[in-house]
Amino acid sequence: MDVDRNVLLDLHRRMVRIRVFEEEAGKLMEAARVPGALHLYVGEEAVAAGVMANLTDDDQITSTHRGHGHLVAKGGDFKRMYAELFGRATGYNKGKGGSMHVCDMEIGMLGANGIVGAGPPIAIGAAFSDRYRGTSNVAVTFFGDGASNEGGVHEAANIAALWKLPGLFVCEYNGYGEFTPPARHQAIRDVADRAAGYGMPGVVVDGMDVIAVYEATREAVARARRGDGPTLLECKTYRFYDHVGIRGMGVSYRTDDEVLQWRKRDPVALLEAHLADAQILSSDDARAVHDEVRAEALAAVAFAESSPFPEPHELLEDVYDTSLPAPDEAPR
Amino acid sequence: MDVDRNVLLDLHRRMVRIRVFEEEAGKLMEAARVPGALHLYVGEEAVAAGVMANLTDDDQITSTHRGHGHLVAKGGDFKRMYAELFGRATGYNKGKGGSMHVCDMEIGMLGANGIVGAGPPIAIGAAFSDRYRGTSNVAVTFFGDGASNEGGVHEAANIAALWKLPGLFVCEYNGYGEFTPPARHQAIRDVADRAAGYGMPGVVVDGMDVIAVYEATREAVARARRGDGPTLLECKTYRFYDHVGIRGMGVSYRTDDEVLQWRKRDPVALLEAHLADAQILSSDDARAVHDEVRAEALAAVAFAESSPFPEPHELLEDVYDTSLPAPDEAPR
Amino acid sequence: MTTAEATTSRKLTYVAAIADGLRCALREDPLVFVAGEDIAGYGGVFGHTRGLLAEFGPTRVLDTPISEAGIIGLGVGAAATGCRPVIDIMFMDFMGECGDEILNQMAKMRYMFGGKARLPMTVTTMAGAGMNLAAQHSQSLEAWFCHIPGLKVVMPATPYDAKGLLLAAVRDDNPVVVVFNKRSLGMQGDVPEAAYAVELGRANIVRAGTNFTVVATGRMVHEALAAAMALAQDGLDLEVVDPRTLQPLDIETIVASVRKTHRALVVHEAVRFGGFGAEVAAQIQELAFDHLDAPVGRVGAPFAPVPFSPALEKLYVPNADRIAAEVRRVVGLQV
Amino acid sequence: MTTAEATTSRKLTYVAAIADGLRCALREDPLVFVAGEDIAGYGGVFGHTRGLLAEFGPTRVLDTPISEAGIIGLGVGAAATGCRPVIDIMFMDFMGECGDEILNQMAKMRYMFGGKARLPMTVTTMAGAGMNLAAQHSQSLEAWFCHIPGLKVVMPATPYDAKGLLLAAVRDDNPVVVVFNKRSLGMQGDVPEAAYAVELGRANIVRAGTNFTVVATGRMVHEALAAAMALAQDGLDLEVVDPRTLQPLDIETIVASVRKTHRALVVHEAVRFGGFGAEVAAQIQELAFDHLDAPVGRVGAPFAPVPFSPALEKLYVPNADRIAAEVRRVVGLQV
Ligand SMILES: Cc1ncc(C[n+]2csc(CCOP(=O)(O)OP(=O)(O)O)c2C)c(N)n1
Ligand SMILES: Cc1ncc(C[n+]2csc(CCOP(=O)(O)OP(=O)(O)O)c2C)c(N)n1
Ligand SMILES: [Mg+2]
Ligand SMILES: [Mg+2]
Repeated sequence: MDVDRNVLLDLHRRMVRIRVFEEEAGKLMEAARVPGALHLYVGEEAVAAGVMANLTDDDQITSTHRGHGHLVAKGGDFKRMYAELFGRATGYNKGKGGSMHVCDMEIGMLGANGIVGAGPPIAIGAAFSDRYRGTSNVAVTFFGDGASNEGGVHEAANIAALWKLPGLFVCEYNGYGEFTPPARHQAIRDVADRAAGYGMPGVVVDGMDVIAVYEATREAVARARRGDGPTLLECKTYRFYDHVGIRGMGVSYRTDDEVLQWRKRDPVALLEAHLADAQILSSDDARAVHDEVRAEALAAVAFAESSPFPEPHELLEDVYDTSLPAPDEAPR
Repeated sequence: MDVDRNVLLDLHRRMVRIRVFEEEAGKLMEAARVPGALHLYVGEEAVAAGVMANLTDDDQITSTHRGHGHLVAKGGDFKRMYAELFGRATGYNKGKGGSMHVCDMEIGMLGANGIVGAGPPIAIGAAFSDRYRGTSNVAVTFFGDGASNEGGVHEAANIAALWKLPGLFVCEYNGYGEFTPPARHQAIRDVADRAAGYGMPGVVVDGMDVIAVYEATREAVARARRGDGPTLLECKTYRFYDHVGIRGMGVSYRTDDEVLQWRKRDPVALLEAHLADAQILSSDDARAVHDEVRAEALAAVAFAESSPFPEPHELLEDVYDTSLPAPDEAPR
Repeated sequence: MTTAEATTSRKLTYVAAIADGLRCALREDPLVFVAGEDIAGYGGVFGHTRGLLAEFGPTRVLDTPISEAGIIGLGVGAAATGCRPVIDIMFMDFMGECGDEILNQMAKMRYMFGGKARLPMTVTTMAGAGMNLAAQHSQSLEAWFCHIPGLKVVMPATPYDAKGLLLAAVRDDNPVVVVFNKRSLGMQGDVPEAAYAVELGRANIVRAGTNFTVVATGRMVHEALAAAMALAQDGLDLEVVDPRTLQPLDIETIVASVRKTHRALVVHEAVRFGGFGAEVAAQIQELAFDHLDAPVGRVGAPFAPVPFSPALEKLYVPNADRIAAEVRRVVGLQV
Repeated sequence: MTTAEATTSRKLTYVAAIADGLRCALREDPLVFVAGEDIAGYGGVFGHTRGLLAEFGPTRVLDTPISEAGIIGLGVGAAATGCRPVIDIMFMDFMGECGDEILNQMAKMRYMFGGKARLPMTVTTMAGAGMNLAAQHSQSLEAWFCHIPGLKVVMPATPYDAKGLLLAAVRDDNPVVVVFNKRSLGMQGDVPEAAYAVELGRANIVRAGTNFTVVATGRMVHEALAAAMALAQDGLDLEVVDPRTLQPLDIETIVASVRKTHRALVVHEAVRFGGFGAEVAAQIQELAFDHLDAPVGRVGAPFAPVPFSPALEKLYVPNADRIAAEVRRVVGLQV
């Protein structure tokens, strides 16, 4: 493997940041300290980290309903993220978006999205814009195995391949769409099999192996930046927690054993074992990273929870980008 | 070739019926004797004829904006078809649908459709229903090369393959979507390449060769009836006339030479040459079929043109399937 | 008004009433099937299809891929060829994903075909805000569907109506969009065990009153009733009318009420501008102009997407207080 | 009211005015691009983009695959990252194909993101019946978009407005849906050569009158003017108000007119039930209640899909006669 030591440490840090952020977020939700529903990324960290380590702040991503991990990996700020989950004015979206819409336009994170399959059409717009404006940026879109059967994903993939847009389609194949496995969503085993039908390469990687994801992405991103068009990169991964929250809604749709088997391939643990073997990071040092990140997370939670809620006047602001008042001045 | 002589004569008749129907329809449109716009099927007859010769009246099809040929081949009645084009009460749709919506539910023709790509999702419903109701029917959907990039086509193909529905996806690859060639719609050459991405077989045939279409369909329909699921059958064909009408809107988007080359492979002429060679139908006898059909067409046009327009009260009828009045009693 | 047979009745939640309605529909007609995302194995993310797979099996209760256009198309094709499908679109917010199939296929096929197609099809969906689900999981978009000829639209306010309107929708030979409210799921009410239909196109006077008419839909019916309680001490005796079926609308019942009370307010959860309430207000002023002592008022959501933060969402969703305040305002405007 | 600079003006058709507007937009801002189905090589099936490819080349004027969701998404992503896209949806009837991208992405991104996204994006489309194109190529669906916070909606009635509202839409930093009318394409009118914007959110009093207000949108403005001519001999002096921008609506101008005339009729091509006219009528009766001598009338299409047959379609599409008849009816209802 020709992956630089600093890259490995960077990948590790990104993954730990996701893991810790999500563990704390999950606790907040289970304790009903945050409103609404959270879709946690625990178990899938290698995908976001491996992809994002190849991107700059000028490269854009579109995300999914399961978007915290993407924003964290892209460089998102814990304080503004937690504050958003708490619905506070200090949040990334001033409390107006919440978990399913967290975004950071400044680092090219074009938002989590509550609509399954909505990211790819937006991402091709970003990729188009990247080229149109003469940049060498790329735009990456994440979507799930379940999402792959939405029409918009098809339309976007076709346009991207046709126009050789500087894009990357990352399918997060985590074995479920809500509570339904891919076998009851599609007759194929690999979503990447669809790439040929658009005229783009399709690649399947082990989504629990962050180095594999990193390397496959590196190649695909280089290809995109060269102007050779998009790639469909499918990462086989698994979500350790439930579709929503940690323990979910109490109807069993997968076995404990299945979860256990996958947990044996915990992507963070896998990388840490490798780093220890390679004497790049000892397990103590790894632990220290976790502790440091956890301290940051707890401080951010405290910041978030003590932040003010948005003021009532905020309700009607930001609908439009002008000083013109919205048609209704006040709710009634 | 193991195609029965009677089948060949049947294919011939179906094709001639389409050709003659469309030639007359085109003249009517150019002479402004019928209202609205017609999308003619001339040049593509082998596809509809070759497919439909494998179907019974209980098998359903969904069609496109270019739907006359499908209805004629399915056994549509000239009188009611022309009357519909004329917007008369005696038309298939009582004048309410026109060219883009002609249908004959009694012979399983679930309508032409003004929305590109709208047929496949409806067709899988028919196929589902065929199986659900315990029949051995199949449902066939026609869609264009241009339509293949609509999201609904993707969703329908995936569901059909997943559930092994008794369906057939027929892509009429005629080299254009309106005025834009496939090369500017998609990076792939064959739409059939997408079949693998759904887990169904994809087959490409010469859409100017009715026997090839017939045989490929026979296999695909048998497969569907056996319960082995759908097939994507792509027929490479060409429309001799313009996107709308005969001479179109006067902006050139293809060369005369291109049209000429394709016209040398006129599917009707190709079959007639073969029938003559094989001494199944002499050119005189073929001519007689044309003449007979033309006489029927002209009589049907006369019937249509002398038929009454729908009465004003018709305007608000058929919105709902009850005796309840529509909310608005009269237009105002 | 309703055809509920004499039968054992028991308390059920709104969500259980939906499941009960689907169960009755599946039992009474073998041509009925139910398809949607996560509605079989999991019983629906709202629990409104729980138990159906076990009773009716996977040929009649189907999990589908995440393909809203595909599954509405599936319903259209199946309905046109003899089935009586119920297609579930998880959140009403997702209707944009199957916009064409509803707008141009399901709604229009019969008319375009000169009456030769029959589309006995039901689309069920969940609307409503107030659960911190933000802008893409909280909308009430019934106005879109009420504007489309060929569709019928119902919005059940109670467990009783949830079952009864649903069954009426399934039995109807036209496409009907059934709009449930996700915040009502836990609401309790009497629900007969037998299969019964609440007739489509008939409004329900849920509270008789003498001097002010409130027309409210869906969950807002209960907010209107709470407002009526609060206003009673001010001498305002509200009549609360629940149209139940928005399309076709029982305007006669509404207008008769206004002719009696001389003042009216229309309430819904959806955005006020261009909402269903605009149509009701426009019709009331047209048909009861001489009887009105004050302009017809309207309460709805303000002109913004649904905000996530509880601090904002509670200002966003109409409630009893806002209804009461608006009633008072209308009364104050009286000529 | 409009910012048309002193400039040479010449007669242009409505369709040429659209092309001229797009040309100005492409010239004045290199971040503007135009994408849609058959709009480049062919110049649009309506001819409204003719000549643009030749002048601006294929990087700025793009034929797209037949993928409405894909291309609206393309616009959203491009707009959010610094471009100023114009996306053409050939017929307004096809909006169902990109329903989600308009409803949940384009309209809401800015708000959901707490104001951190800018969506300077224009969607152009062609509405209107009367050309025997049947139920899926003739609709006027503006009511859907007026109901969605985050969108602006304009409907130009004249060549002048077609260019000016289009340019205003492109220059606006919000998503704007520009609804042209396909039956107006050949209409002639004065169109300045310079780039000019017709301010969004300002109604236009196209005919001053004293004793009856007609609010009409799009092509109906001309039918209303014809009705005004016909009614003049009856002593009815119609004021015709064209909102031009439906969202945000300039209700002040409309209400000021009604306060003067005391009677009003709202006219549009769309289906009357649940149409934009319902909102206008509801607001007029609310804001000018004491000034109304008769209920606000409404003219729109009846509750049916658009029929194909000319014999039926001519009864379907509102026209001067129906407007005049309805004005007379409203006047007859006068208190
Ligand atoms: C258009 C749309 N349909 C359905 C849903 C409901 N929904 C939310 S998440 C989800 C499953 C998505 O599965 P997948 O794409 O595999 O992502 P994962 O949750 O596994 O990360 C569904 C069906 C939605 N949000 N949007
Ligand atoms: C959803 C939708 N988008 C666009 C159109 C406009 N339109 C009508 S026919 C057509 C081209 C279709 O091309 P193809 O599918 O190849 O069929 P062909 O006309 O070649 O038979 C287009 C874009 C439409 N009717 N519906
Ligand atoms: Mg998944
Ligand atoms: Mg084609």
